[in-house]
Amino acid sequence: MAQKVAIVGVGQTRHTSRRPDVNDGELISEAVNAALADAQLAIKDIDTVVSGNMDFFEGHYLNDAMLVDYTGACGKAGFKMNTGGTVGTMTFISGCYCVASGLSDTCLVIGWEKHDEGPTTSCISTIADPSVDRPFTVGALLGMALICGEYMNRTGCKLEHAAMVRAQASENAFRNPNAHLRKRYSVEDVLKARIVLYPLNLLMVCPTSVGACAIVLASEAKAKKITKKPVWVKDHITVHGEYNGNHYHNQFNLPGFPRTTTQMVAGKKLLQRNHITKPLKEIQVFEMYDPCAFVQMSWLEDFGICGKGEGWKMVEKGVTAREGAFPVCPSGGVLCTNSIGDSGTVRVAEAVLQIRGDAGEHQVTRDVKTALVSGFGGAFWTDLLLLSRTPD
Amino acid sequence: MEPKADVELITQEMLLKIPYRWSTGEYIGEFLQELRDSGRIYANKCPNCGRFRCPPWPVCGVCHTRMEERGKWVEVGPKGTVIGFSVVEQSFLVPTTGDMLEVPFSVGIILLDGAPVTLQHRLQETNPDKIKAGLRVEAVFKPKEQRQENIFDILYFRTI
Amino acid sequence: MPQRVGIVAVAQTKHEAAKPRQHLMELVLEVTDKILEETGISLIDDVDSVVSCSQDHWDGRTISSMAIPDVTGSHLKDESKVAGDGAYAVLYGVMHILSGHHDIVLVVSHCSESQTDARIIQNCAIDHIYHRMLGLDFISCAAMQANLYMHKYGISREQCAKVVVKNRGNARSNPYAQAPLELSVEDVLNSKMLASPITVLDAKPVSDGACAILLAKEDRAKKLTDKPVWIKGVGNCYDAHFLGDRDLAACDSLVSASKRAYRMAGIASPRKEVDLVEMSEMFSYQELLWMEGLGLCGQGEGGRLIDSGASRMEGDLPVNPSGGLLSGVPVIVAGMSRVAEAALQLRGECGSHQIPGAKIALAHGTAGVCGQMHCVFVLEKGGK
Amino acid sequence: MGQKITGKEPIITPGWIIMPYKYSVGALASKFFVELRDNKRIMGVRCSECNRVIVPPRSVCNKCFSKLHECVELDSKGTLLTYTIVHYTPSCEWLKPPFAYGVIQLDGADTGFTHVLGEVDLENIKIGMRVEAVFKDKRQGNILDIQYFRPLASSL
Repeated sequence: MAQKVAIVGVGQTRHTSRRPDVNDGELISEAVNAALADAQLAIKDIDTVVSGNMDFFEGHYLNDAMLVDYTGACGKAGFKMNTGGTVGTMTFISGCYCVASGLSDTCLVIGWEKHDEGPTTSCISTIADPSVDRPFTVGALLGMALICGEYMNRTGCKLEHAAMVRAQASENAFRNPNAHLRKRYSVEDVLKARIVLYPLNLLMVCPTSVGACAIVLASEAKAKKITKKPVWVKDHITVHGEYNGNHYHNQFNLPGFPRTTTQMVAGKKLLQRNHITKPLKEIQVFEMYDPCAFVQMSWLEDFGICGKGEGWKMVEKGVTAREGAFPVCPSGGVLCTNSIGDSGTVRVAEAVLQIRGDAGEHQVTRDVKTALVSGFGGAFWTDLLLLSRTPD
Repeated sequence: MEPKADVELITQEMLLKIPYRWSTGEYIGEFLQELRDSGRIYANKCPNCGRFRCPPWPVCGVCHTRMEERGKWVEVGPKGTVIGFSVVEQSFLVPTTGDMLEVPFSVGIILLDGAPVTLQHRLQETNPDKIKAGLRVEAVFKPKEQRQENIFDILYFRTI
Repeated sequence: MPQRVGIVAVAQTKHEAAKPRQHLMELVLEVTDKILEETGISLIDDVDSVVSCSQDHWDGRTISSMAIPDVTGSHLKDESKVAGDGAYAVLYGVMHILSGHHDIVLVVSHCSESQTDARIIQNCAIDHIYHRMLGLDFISCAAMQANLYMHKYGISREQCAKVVVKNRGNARSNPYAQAPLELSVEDVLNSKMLASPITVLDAKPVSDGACAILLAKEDRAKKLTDKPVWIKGVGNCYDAHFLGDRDLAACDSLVSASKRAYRMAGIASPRKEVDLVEMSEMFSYQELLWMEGLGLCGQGEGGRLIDSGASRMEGDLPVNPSGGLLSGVPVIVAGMSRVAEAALQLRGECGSHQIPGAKIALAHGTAGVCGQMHCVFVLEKGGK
Repeated sequence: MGQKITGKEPIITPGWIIMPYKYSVGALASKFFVELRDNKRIMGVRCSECNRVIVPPRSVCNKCFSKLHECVELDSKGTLLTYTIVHYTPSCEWLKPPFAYGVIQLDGADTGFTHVLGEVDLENIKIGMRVEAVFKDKRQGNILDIQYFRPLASSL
């Protein structure tokens, strides 16, 4: 049946708000070279190149074809994924399919975004149907603001808890040289920030960053020749959903229709089929795609990591801190670094570093054997991946 | 990696401007036509799972059943209850016009009277302290002669 | 050995110059409805994953697949979008099954070219640092490729025009084709010049439409249909982007892509083994050049091939019996509809454009300027 | 699908996508544009691995993936590899049909350079003809600082 898939190299650029010194292709090639160096491979050893980002952010159509000089894809197989916020994890998953299907032995996965070149919020606003809800769509933040209000109403979570999440993320990002926003903030600092979309303030939402991340995947046979420290893709699940831009039905408890999120479905299925009954024990780190400070708490519940209404309590008790019992986003997460096309890919790369013990200053204190990674995007869609130090 | 001080770094500005004529199709199109002609808001129901959609939709997004056809659409609103909202304080470029958004701009998810269905639309009230889940609101239409078969034939929802 | 991947059902809209009455999701609904009708499956219960191909610039919508999850029954399941061309969505669907992750995959594609302006969108696919300001688009770039190819190998405009006459003529028996026409070589030569040597009739017309294909793992496919079509081989490849970096009179990436597909399919001499070709020729010269890239004639022999009549419906290697892209198929949908047409041939369901006895077919998709990336499928007739 | 409302005009939402972009060209392309603007010089880059001179210059070789930085000044003369005469209005406003594009191999370069042809009798453009770059008087540091390529007097 399916080939096992190993991650044999990861590489990312540092993330920042602007990179006027490089064009988008050059940004990509920095990450590609870093990943190849990590895997101790040359571009000739790669047979497939898959890349992903969102077209309007930089205004390019078919940019995978346009940037082949820099991705190294010239003469190789490959294609581009294009699924919104999930594109980073989805591109990684597509690389997994390339290897698992037996069609590729080695696959280079590239996620990237150069948000300093285009009007990000305007681009995201065009996800909405042009005839129905586009006039009311304000980037990705509006949906975030709506579900954050819902979470507070439902569980008693307060603004302070979101501020705790952000303050903790800033501590982690401070230790991560590749993170974008590395300034440390106290809970009070976060609460004082300017409101962007009520109830969210500037520090509670993700920034727009410039960066790229590349990952080298290999089949089992190849991986064993390439590296002594492969990280294995144990399982992955994609749960997208109906178009809900104009109604957000699934995010609210409506009369007769209880709230059903993609996180709930993805978490339940993935944990169940991998026989994980005590996720807080069996998983040692969670690199979650957390585009705003509330969702880290809300989605810990939805993914089934903790019980309903317990997400914000975990944060309050420090469980999710880097040195806590269940570290979430020790990299600083999307809250501190968000170049959308690589936000998901970076989550995978960071989880790999944690499993290998190569995360340096932001290495968690627990020994990481199994890591959970999530991607988020589109109409509240979810990708969820389980990575492991061992293949079985 | 850092740009050297002695190198002039060039940037090139380009304005992308693409025209579109988006088809609204049978369902959304008739919904917009009703807004213009009768000032009525319609929703339709999934005969299988009972979910409603506003605007009416051809297929249920949850169970992939054909939703009810034109003759069976139900009128919803114009009154409703806010269940979620946000007030946009930071302006951004509106991609469909190229202009900056006038802020504050208030958006609500409105549970419309008549069916368990929500519609996302603009709220007249822009003070976040005066909006909360549970607030009763009502659609305000443009004068009939100014309506253009688009979603802004409803100007906004005002607090009752 | 992994199980083979089978095509269980295919569906297309009639391709039209404009479809102003249908929302993009209604275009896709039309084809998913046909799949359901033919197979009796439930999208919600039976389909494991949905792969789509559409494009943000054409649709005027970031995450263009946002338009269609409802009509493809994607709620709470694996749904993803591949960029480029529909052929890559089919490829990705095949991977879903070969990897053992999924058993039944729905692939769909849609595009409405008529709702916007192709020149602007294609210009966005041109390198932004040195070339975009020059206003280049796929027609002007292709015209330069055509000129070089024709100059290098002495291919005449008449030979290119014969491709148009053949394909538009073939389209007369294809109910899905947009613009069947009975033409003469002179009609093509005398039609309005777009960019020399390409005239209006040498180019693919503006088109709207959608396509869907249901893929299944071997054992499931056999249960779902008596006439499965097996995906025997697939290959794809990128070429360089800058026109000046490439040998425009060759198509290196198509050569690599087709070799990979033949190797996987165990095809040693494609010219003998392949019964028909459905390819993505955006312009008439491309059918000749792509035939060379596919290894179905020698380098520079595309002109002689069309002269020989071999690629006609009654020839020994019919090319585009459906009428091809020149008869009107939307970009993005193009490669997927080639797979669909090839599958219909192998199922013997092409009616009056059926190639009798077809057992092995090639389907080809391409994306990018002057065929920068290609994806080739070898399909095999299955069943009793 | 659509037949039920046949007879009525379809309801269309007209609109735009309008977005401003600001592209960083990177250090190597910056050098190319600065040389073009200030000195009317066309720069290529050498890949010593492949022994090729690439123009317009990119910082990565698409054949061997080496990092490239060795700039080479090229002649502004070259040979026309291919061309087309365009009879429709393209996406940019400054080009009025009919006009011609060409791919030019500059002397000393191993790749082609795509640009507009000017001061040329459209009927008499030929593959293989010799051409030279004509620079704009007011140059701004972009590819349009080359106004076009025109035939060399000797090739007419």
